[in-house]
Amino acid sequence: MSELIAQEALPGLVAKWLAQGKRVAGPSVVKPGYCLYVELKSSAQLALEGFIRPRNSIKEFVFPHHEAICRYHFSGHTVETEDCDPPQVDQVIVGARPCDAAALPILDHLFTWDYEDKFYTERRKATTVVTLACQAHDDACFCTSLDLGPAAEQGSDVLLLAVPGGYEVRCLTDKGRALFAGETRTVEQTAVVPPGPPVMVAPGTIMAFLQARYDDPMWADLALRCLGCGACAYTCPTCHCFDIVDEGTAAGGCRVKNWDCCQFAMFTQHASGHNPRSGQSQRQRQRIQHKFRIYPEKFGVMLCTGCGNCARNCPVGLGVLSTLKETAGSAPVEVGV
Amino acid sequence: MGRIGVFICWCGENIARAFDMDELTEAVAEIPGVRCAIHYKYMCSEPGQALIREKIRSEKLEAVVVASCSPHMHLKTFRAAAAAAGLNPYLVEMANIREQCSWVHEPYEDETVAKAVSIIRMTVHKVLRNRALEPIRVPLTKRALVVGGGVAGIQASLDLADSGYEVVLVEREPSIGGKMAGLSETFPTLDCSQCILTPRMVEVGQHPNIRLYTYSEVESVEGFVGNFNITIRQKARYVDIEKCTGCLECWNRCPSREAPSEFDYGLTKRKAIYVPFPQAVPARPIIDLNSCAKFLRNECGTCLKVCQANAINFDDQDMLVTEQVGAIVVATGYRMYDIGREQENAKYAGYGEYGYGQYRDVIDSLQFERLLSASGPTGGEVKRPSDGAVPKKVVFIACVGSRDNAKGIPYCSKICCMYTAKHTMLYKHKVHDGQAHVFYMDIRAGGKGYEEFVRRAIEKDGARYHRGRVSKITEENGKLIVRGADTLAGAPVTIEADLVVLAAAMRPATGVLELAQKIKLGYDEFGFLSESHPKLRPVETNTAGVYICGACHAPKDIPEAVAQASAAAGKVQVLFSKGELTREPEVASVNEQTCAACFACVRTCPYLAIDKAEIRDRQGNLRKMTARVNPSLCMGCGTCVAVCPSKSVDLEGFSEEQIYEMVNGLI
Amino acid sequence: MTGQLRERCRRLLQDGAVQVVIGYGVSTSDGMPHPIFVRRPDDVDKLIWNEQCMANLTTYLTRDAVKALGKPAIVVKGCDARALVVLEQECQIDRSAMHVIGMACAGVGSPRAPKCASCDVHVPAAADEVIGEAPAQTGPADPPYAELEEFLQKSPAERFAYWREEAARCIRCYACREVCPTCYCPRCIVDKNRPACLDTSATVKANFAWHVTRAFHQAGRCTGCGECTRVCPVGINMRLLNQSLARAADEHFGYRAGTNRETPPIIGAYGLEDKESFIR
Amino acid sequence: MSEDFEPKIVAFVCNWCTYLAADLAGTNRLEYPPNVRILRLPCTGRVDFNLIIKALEMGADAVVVSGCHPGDCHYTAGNYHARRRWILFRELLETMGIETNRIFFSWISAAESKKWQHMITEITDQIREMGPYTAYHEISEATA
Repeated sequence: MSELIAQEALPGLVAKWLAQGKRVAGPSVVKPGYCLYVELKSSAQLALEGFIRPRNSIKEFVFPHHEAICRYHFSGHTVETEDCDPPQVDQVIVGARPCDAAALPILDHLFTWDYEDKFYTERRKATTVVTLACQAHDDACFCTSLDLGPAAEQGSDVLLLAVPGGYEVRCLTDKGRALFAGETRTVEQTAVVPPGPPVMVAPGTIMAFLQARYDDPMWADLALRCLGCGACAYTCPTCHCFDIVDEGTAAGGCRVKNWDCCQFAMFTQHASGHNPRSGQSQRQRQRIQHKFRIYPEKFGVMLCTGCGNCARNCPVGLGVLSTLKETAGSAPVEVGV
Repeated sequence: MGRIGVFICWCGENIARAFDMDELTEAVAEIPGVRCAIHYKYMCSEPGQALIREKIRSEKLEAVVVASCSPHMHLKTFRAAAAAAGLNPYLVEMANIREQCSWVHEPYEDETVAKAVSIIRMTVHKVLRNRALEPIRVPLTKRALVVGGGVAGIQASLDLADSGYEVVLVEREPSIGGKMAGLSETFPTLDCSQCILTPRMVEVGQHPNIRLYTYSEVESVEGFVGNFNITIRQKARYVDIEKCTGCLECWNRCPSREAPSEFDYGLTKRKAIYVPFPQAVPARPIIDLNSCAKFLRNECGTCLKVCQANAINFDDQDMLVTEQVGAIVVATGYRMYDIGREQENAKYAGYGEYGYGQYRDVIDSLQFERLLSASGPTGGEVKRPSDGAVPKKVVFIACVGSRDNAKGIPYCSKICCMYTAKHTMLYKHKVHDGQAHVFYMDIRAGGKGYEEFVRRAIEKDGARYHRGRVSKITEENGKLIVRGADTLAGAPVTIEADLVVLAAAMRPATGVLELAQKIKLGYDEFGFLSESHPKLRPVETNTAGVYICGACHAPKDIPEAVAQASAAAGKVQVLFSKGELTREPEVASVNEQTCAACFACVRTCPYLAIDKAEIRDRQGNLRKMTARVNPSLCMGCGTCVAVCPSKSVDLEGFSEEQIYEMVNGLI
Repeated sequence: MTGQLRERCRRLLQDGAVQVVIGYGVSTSDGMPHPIFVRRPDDVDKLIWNEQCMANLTTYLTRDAVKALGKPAIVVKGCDARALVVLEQECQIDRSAMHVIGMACAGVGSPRAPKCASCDVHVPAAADEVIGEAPAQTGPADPPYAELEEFLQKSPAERFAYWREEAARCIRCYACREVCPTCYCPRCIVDKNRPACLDTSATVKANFAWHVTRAFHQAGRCTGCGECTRVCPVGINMRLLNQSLARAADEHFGYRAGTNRETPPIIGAYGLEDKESFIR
Repeated sequence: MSEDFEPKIVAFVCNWCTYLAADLAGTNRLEYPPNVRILRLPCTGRVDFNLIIKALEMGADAVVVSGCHPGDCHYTAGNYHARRRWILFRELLETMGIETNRIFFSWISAAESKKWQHMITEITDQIREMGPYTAYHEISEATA
């Protein structure tokens, strides 16, 4: 037995949520060949087929690209500052991929472990994630290598699984049940989920390998190719580094929290001019070490969901998977190519 | 840094007429960073400057903004005042709320007050980013270049040479002397022009400190104040003036005589090899290519044969010479307005109706000077160019071209009234039974003894002055029928004259625009060179180290030209009096850390002030290339800053930060 | 052509003529050719050449890590080779200290990259050697700025709305800057904060200013390799902006970037008679 | 347009020519509307395109850039460099749809105070007619 909604009902639901004043985001083909998660102005923008996964991730809606955290205003010789509160608007992310949804619990660790970043947590509470299970995958996908899969439930409030003529609806949390209350009808058949990509790298061995090979010259050879742009980090569902900068005019301005990327030369540039990670090889090593050793050592979970965005968006075809294969690949584990 | 003092000037009532000064000062006091804002009637006066000094000390100000007139007027004054109080002068800026606000906008209107506050806020934002700077010390070449060998150029050269400085005098004509050498007597004292000029010319010719380049032109000017690099083109004279002994046998024996004499303005012909005029300095001949048979038809060569000193050299070539000088005095003088129909510039128009160039007896005033001059074509006797008869009735027409918008010359040429009166007197002294008529608009005789001079011409020498314009001149059976009007008599006037002299307008010398562009000098719409400030700095220009004097600046008579020449020489002496030159420190500098060494700035710099430099570590291996600015060459134009993609080069005084903060404060 | 390329590179490496070959190789993950750095003769078999070799490898010539590898041999297509001229004019590379292997190219990318329709450099100019023959001309190349001309048919308001939309999507990952061979500044203007000419936040205003800045820095320098537009994760068509300036340089000053070493770059030079009709 | 709209005009002028022309306009008491804000730079060669964009971002409705006539530049070539950049930059602005009829370039020598007065008056009226540059101001206000 499973709950079902009709194929065309979903856009109707989106229109209803929009009408209720909710902020709705989902995949949309903004240009031929470019499917991105965007804030939907109308249900027509929603696209659910014709792509493996959007090029960006849903982190934008819980951890926005730029966000004013406090405003200041000069008047005479005094400066008035006022804190900004995150917008109190419910939002629904519909059509998210499991590897996007699974990223949210991973990020929860970071934004709550010592200082509760209310900009993140407030948005996270107000967000309902309606995940759509994958029907297909490409060479870049490796969610299975991280104990996830095409129908992984981590981080989702509702999981939709495509069935002929509609979607099976699995409400996983109260938020999810509230959202889909009364919208579904019970039917016999349950969805059949096609298998995910083969396991390519074993997480267990990666941490030990990275620990041992910190000063290995392989990083230098590997990073020769990397151009130091932010395409991988900014489209990665789990990358969460940010920079705080004041932007304003003589009349006043605001303190803004912006995304930042460890591959940029300026990321670790000291005011003295010294840069502990001046070469691209150190930065590439840092990215892999942080995702697959440093973060797991601290929070017990890999900082990656195997979505493959880094490989798809990398101008020179690097990405995390190929790096792991070329490095950890030499580790003694069955590696399917 | 936030202790800014803003001093708002009333400027008498020039500024106070547009604002409620208390209200404005309160608004300014609110600007972030302003420590104290006060207003005072005359900030540039001694008490005003004392107020600034006192406030700097008492309020421990870190920077000063004076809201008053244009920085071009008193920035130096206020920076000096601040320096006297121990504040670095480059931490003083001016907010122009007079020329660019109170004088041009509606007084007491909200927008005008808002604009003034906005201008002051912009300047406060700029000064918050100013840095304390020290002037750049630059070595100084204590030699001067004087361009133009007329009376002004001669006077400036002699003053400088007499004060011990070397002078390079460049004169375009074969001899120095300029227009004054061709005059007869000069007003108001009727001194003979040659008698007072020739000794000066000889003195220039023999002065040990003056290096004279005649028949030469300035080819190019590089460098900057204190360090000019001048290239001079010594045009080919075809006579070696070192070897030539001045016997002038070649001049006597030369058969060709058809070229019109430039010195006599075409009244006579001269030989192919000639000395312009008897008192020429250097008194050495020159060969004119266009009329010398040797060059035209490869015949004759008499001069070569007769010259014992074999100083004649037919294959002489132009020669380029370079001179290092520290200052330039431009004294290029004037030329007569082309009274004939076609003009070299469409802005101006000629007088077809006076028949100049058509009737031989209609001449201009310089030609008449030649007729009056003892060394002139007629030996000083007044004879008509057409038939040589002594004219019994001569009509002088003033303001030919001058004060006439239709001809493109709205200005008054200042000296024509005086020399026309002089012409009537000299004519009377030479032709006792002759009658002079003068058509004039207004008599301008404002100099010392000038008015009395003109009264004497009218009352004692009987010149008949008609206040009115001449409409047309026609020639009927040997007589020139001058039709005009006499507005005081209220009747038309027709005079049958034997000779007509036109007092034409003064225009800047030909080629002065090209010279100005070589020296980077400003000029006005008529081509007269622009002084830095008509009252405060009349002989200086906006180009440091370049001074102007004489008619190249504006129409003026000999006394004024000589006075300006001495003033210009004085200014050069001030410049040379210091051991070295201090230059404004507002120059560019490169952040060699972030410079990408693409050298777009090196390509862009008009002064070649930026070079490619290497950065090597202690072991000597090359770490990176970078651009590097030579502060003594950089003039602070900032073109490199705008062309640098990574903004690695910045200009002190107009830095990126300052300008962005100014845009920030504007709106 | 892959075989010839491998043979040439093997000999170059064996003779020690070059220390590294910067070429295209297939990486494990997605079978697409990506830049690789071959330093041992027997690794040359990793080198391949096919119509998917899109990257402009000349951008690596200004990277310190790559310079440290010694004298390179570099594989270039026609559009990439033009960048070598620009880099040399701007004193970033010593053309004599590298060996340029030009590949005759009939067009890359499937579907064919937009730049190839109007390509007139099928055989790279100024290469030390060329592998392969010029492809049979299948008809005249399209006019170079067709895409721009068509875009300019829109009204200014429509164009502004279009770029406002593109700017809204930009996430400032700077992939366009990093792949571009002519963007080699050690510290980009966008990374400077005294003053902050450009805000680092990805607001519409700041993104607009960023794209104006990036595009104008390509005036007379962009060689039309189209990499910036190919690699943009959010699909911003920067080729239009580059074409706008390339066309301006072509029409006003008859200057095409990277085609003639002798003519000085147009920014930093000036003409006494530059024609214009808008200065009052 | 609403009559109470007062255009904001930013003028980047060169110190040697147009700034002096503005001063001369003051000395001659040549009235012109107060909407323009004059910013003194050493030379038009110093004006880089970022400044124009920054002025628009700050809410300007029109930008004027003016300096010495070609050939008269105090630094010999600043205005030539500027002209070349403006020719290219204007094409880029056209492509981006920025209203180039709000960006004015001119040569005004130190003597042409009347030309300065007429130009500023004409531009102010023209912009008052066109109204504020709302399109650009919207993207400026749309911050975080």
